[in-house]
Amino acid sequence: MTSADQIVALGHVSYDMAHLIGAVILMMSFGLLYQRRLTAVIRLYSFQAMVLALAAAWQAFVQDAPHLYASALIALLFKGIAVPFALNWLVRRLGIHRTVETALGIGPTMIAGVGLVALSIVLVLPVTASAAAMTRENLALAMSVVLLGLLMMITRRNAVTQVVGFMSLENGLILAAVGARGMPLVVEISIAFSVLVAMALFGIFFFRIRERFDSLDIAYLETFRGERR
Amino acid sequence: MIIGTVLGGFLCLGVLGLLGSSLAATHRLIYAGCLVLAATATGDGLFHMIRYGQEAVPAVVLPFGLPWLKAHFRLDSLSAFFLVAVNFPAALASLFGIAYGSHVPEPRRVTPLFPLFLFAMNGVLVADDAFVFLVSWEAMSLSSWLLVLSNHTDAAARRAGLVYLVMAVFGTFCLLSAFGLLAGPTGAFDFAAMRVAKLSPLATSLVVLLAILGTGSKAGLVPLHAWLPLAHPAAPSHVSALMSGVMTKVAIYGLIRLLYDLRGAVGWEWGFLMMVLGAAAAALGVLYALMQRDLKTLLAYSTVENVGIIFIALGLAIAFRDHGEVALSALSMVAALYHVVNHALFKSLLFLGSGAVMMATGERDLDRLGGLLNRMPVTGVCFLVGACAISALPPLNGFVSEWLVFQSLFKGPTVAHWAMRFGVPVVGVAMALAAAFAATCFVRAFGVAFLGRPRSDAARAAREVPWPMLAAMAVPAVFCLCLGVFPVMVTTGIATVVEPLVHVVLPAAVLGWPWLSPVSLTAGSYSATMVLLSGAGLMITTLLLVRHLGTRAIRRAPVWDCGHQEDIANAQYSADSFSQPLRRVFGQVVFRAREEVEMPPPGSTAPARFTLFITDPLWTGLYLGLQRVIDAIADRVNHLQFQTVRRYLLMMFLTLVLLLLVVAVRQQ
Amino acid sequence: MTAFFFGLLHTVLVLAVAPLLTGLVRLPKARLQGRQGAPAIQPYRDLWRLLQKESVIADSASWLFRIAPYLVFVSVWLAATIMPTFTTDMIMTPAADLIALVALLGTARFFTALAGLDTGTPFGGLGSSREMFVASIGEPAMLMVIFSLSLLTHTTSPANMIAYVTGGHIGIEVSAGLALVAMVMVAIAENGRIPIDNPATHLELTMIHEAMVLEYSGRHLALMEAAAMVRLLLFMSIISSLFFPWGMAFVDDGVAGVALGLLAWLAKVSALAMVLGFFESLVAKMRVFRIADFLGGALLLALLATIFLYVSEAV
Amino acid sequence: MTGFLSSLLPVGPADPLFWVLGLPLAGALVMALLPDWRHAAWLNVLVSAATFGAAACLVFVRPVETPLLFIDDFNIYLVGLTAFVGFSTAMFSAAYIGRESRIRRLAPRNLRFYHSMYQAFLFTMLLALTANNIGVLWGAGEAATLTTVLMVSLYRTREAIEAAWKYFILCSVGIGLALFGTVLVYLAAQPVMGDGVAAMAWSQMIRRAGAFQPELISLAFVFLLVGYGTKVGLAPLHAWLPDAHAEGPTPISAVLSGLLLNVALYALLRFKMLIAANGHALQPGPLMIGMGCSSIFVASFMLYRRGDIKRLFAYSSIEHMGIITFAFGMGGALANFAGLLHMTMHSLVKSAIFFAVGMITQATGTKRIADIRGLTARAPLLGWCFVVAVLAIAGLPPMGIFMSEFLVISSTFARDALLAVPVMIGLLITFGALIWRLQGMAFGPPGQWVPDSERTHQSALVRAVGMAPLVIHLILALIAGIYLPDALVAWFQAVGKLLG
Repeated sequence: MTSADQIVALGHVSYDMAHLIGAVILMMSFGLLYQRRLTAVIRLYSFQAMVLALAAAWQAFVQDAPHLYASALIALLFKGIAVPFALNWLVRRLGIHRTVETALGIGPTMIAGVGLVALSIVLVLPVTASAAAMTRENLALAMSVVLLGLLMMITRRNAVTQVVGFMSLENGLILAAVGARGMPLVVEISIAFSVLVAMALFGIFFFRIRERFDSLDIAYLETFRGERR
Repeated sequence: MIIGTVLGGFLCLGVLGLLGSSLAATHRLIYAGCLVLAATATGDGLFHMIRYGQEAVPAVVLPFGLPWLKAHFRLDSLSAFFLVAVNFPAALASLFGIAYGSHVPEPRRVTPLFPLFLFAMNGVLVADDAFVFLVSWEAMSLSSWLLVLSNHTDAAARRAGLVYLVMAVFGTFCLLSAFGLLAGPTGAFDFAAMRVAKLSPLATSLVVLLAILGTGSKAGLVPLHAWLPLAHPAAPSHVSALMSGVMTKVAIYGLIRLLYDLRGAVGWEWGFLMMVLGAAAAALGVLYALMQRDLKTLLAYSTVENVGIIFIALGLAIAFRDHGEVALSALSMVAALYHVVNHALFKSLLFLGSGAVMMATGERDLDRLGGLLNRMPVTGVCFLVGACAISALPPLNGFVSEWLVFQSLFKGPTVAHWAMRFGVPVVGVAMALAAAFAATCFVRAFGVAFLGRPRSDAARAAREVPWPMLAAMAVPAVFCLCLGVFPVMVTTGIATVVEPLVHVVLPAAVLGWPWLSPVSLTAGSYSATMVLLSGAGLMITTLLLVRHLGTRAIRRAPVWDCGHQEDIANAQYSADSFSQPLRRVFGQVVFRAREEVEMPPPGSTAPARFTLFITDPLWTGLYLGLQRVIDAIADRVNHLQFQTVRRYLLMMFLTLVLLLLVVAVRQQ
Repeated sequence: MTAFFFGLLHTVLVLAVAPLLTGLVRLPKARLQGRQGAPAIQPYRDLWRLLQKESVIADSASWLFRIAPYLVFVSVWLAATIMPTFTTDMIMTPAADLIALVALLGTARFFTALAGLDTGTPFGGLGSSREMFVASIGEPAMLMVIFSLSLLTHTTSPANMIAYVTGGHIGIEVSAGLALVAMVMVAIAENGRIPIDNPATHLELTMIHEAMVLEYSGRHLALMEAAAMVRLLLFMSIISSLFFPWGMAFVDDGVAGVALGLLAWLAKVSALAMVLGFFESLVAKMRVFRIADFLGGALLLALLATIFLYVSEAV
Repeated sequence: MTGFLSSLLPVGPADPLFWVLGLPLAGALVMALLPDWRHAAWLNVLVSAATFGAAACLVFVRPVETPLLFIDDFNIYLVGLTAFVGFSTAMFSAAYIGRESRIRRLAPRNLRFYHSMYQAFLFTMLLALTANNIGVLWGAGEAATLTTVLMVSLYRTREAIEAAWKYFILCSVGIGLALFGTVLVYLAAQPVMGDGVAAMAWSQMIRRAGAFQPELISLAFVFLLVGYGTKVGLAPLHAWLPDAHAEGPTPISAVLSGLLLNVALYALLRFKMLIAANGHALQPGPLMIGMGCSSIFVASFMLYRRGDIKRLFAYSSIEHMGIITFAFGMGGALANFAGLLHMTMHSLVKSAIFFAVGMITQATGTKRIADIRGLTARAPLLGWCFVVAVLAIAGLPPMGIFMSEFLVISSTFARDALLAVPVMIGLLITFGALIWRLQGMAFGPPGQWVPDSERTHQSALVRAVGMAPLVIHLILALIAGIYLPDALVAWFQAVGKLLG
């Protein structure tokens, strides 16, 4: 087996591995859509973050781009551990309901999710592999994760689940970022997003958002929505 | 270039007014300045018409406006003619303003804008590219809007201002698109390029339609007239005179510039359309006027009528030209322009008269006036002359132009198309009705306001107004007579203006002095001079006869009135009762006019009450309807303001998915 | 030169004949009412007597009230001089056409109505209001008649019209007939004859023209009356000359022709006067608001007259 | 200090760009530490003035482009504009904040924070404008969002907090989508440009954009349109905009409308240039035209139901963003020129309007339009300036916006009449609403007024400083409507060519 073959083989292996990890992340997004219990949602999210860390690490190894290890570390420590911890604390501290209020039933949500995945696959089909810094599959996976995150944000009434949706959306972004061959600034981007997330959590805590973050207070919702009617 | 300096002068006066309007003297100074400048512009226009004839002064380019285009100005015979038609009344209004300007509610809101208004109107006339034209056009609307709002504490004036400005901007958008079509995608906005622009038939029709809409909304063509009777009366009278007598003419100028100069060939159908619209405006406008009790509103509505007459003539000109009847086309253009001058004259005269009445009595309501002729003789006489002129009585100028319009109208069926042949007589009926109604309308206006017995203390205590105002009214009165008595000079003058537009000049032989026989010697002729002379002769004869055959004894006595002898001035015929027969016949159909009389029960001393309700179907139907639609939609859209964040995210999500689907579909 | 002479003659004649004509109209009415009736020259006596009387003027009236009669009379007289009666060879004929004639009558009406308003009495106002109302529909009708005639004869000047008609360019035209009917209706309205108005009435509420001149007396009243008489003559001459122009003299006919034309004219107008008298005693006066229908009918007839031109042209 | 800055910034002190970016950054740090907010207010003015000066230097010395930062015809005048509006707004806010603090609406702590954030915001704006690297562009945009969120919630009222929260959530999602778009662009660029920074440097991408994979950048553009479009405030992504404008301090509303929207649009246009240079990708025109029209219509009808003066003009900002987007969607020399001109004019005039609104609300003590009456009678200078500003924003000559609307409509009509009609209708409806409201507020008998005794007694100087920006902006807009400097025209036309 010549070295060239090895590289090719390694290339195949690396791609397959990346796809595998991406698929796992996507599965977890579906899981998030499916889950009805808050704690489980949080746990699933932390798993997703950890798998993302794994994906980043793998990319760092394959592209031998050491800076990606940093974003892997961020994903692992901040998103995989700190954030879930904070969320659990919030849930306890604010006494948030443990069950997930859905605006759209689980079933329809799943169907919509599948539709989104199909859409993203359709979208990346015309992309010729050679012309992109990333395989179609990875791209499709990342895009699906992003769209599913958005879907979760709009089908969940519960504040924490919405934040989780936002964060899984962001996981999709990081997945795309680390997957892109030789993309600079990935670390900075993950840091920037961590700031956003932190602010979101801080906001939930600071504004005492118990149920839903589309209003600060149920009673207040009626009287004020931007302007007195 | 004199006109340039004049424009600059107006601008300076405006700035001066903005700065120094706290001093009473400034107002007089500014109006005096406007008088001088406007007179100069008039002179310049006349000089240009006489000196240069058709060929235009080469365009002047100034380094502002659109960066790659710059600002083009040009003075050709058409502009020169309208310079005269605009600036002469403007000069009169300024003269009037010298005395009247300080009597308006808030002079500081009027004086600075007056010169700016004149500036804008003159700017429209000398503009030679679309940008300058529209900027001046809008400036015209803007300044007059602020002038309408000058007594802003009056809610009615504010409403008028709103309707006015919105309609004005509607018109501007129409013109904007028309110019856009003419300029093409490359944006050749100067008129020189537009003249040679090649357009598809569809584009041409669009241009014509938009031009009619755009200028018609400014000129007050039915059904775009709704703002006019609101806005014109709301402004101070010397401004109303300009808005009604002059600004509408600037709109006419825009139409002529677009349809006759920039667009050479326009299908006769458009002429027909203009004719019909004009007929509707003429008949409806004067009918509205007949129903009004407010003197200035009445005058404003009669402006709608006269604009209609001008449109009839212009439409005929287009139809004739399209059918190769160039001589007739020239004739109707001459008629139109003649009426432009006349209307500018007597309408400003009448509005100034109403201003004088307001200054003397503080009243605009006809039913609170009366008997002013004895207290304000000069104003009365001038107003009477104006009323006779606008009612087209020989030997005054109004008759001449209407006679010319009728002459060209009677030749309408020479355009051998069934639409014209059956349309023209109908238009003729409308115009004849308009003429007759106008006479009734002004008998009513003058008779109720100036004759009979005063109906209020204010009218009883009226005093004659100071001399500048009298002069400002007397001069146009004299001109109304002159333009009526020596029409041939005017028509020959106008013929030179018309020639470059229709490429034929009315043969001078046909217009030989003193016979005004436009079509041919046998087709009918009118010699105002001879009519006047023989009339004078007969008058002298009559005087002599009566003098020699009869006594000259005269006895003043209390009015006989079949022995009834009631002295209450309110027993006179009021404005409403005067128009009652016509209201019964037409009003109930056109305006759904309703009269309510509530009689007190026998024995009670309560007065009987008469109330009159008149609704403008166009206003309630078209404009209020539009408003209702907008309100309904606004209510629906307004829900977007009161959603939850999740809904907003949903909207984002859907937008994203939609766009992605678009891409997906496109990429397959 | 002849034109000037004939014009002058015509001008004088119009004034001289008008009262007689009014007298003639009254004859058959009196006969039909079984009265002896005043002689035909009675109107002359009336005018003379009025001229002799002093004129009483309401103190609320302005100067306009005094000059109005002169303006009215002169403009009607002037209108009358325009219309060729016995010859088309008159100095004034090219000076103005039928449109101008209508406008001159309009002027007369304008000032009559103003005079009615000037005294500030209810009846004056009533009169002028109704007069203008009648005119607002009558005048358009007359203009439309002129329109159709001008389409028929390609001119608006009466002289040329007459020349065209007698020139045998047109045979019996439907539209001409319609125009004639419309013209007659307008003439009745314009002269305030029954069924529009009753010149003999003094029951205030039914008056139109009389109500306006109610306050006049003496020479002013005389002028107003004379104006009415001349107007009647004028309309009769219009009908006779435009629709029955036979016997009229033209530019090149000699004095004999003119004399013939003169006789023809007098015969025609007196015949018309008789007819009018009979007609007036047969019909009853109509309500004021029915006038609109009457004159609207005239207007429609005139419009039809123009339309029919194309119809007859098409076939 | 300089050393510290140069460690932060990728350019040297010799470069005006260094000062353009460094001054606000340093100012932010200093003001965060400055104890007394009054000094902070004036320091704020000084720093902004200096920044403007530095930006003005850019016109004469154009810095060499680096992979991270660069100056070209497009952003040079936007940098100048941003620095200028930042400066004038700082002047206005010095007077405004003074009054606010007197009536105890703001605690000193908030004020220190406010000024520091103001400079930070300016820094992020300028960074986003001068960024060559699309990643930096994105990051600056995010930072701008964060700083403004903090300033919008400054008053700590429930309305303010809800507005800030809405703003934060919506824009975070928008930013996320924008990032995805950015990554996609990189994916398309990388195979052509090779690894690393080069594949994110706009100035290098534009040269070889023709070789990019069309499908990828088309896909990218959709995400960028939705992402940055949210920040631009295109309907139906506009929901955050009115509340954020209405509930924050008025100077912030001014810079939001005047600067932030422009910067977001600028980012979008950079990517549109890439697509235009590519040629094979999908035409962005129809998408932008669609969103533009929807913005115009939503805004125009919304205006009729607004009772809050600041929301009224926030919606008018949405409408104008719609017009600009529409213009760029149409493309072509005229429309692009018009769009660029409109961006400039809108940021001048709209910030001027918010200055006026700020003074009006402080003088009348209300934000409800119904309670504001007869301004021209009660306070002539302010009232008439307000009238002129609103007329300008409504698109009446001789102000600059008329010129751009003139060009947009006429060129559109010449090319596709059917597209121009809805725009004209929308503009007309908007116009009606604005004039209706304007007449109610500016004319008629004077309405309620906070008695001077309760209002702060500021020195004439402070009042003048507060009034000057309004007047200056209006004068500039007036001049621009009549005469445009050749340099600006040249820039516009050069950019217009790139925009396709």
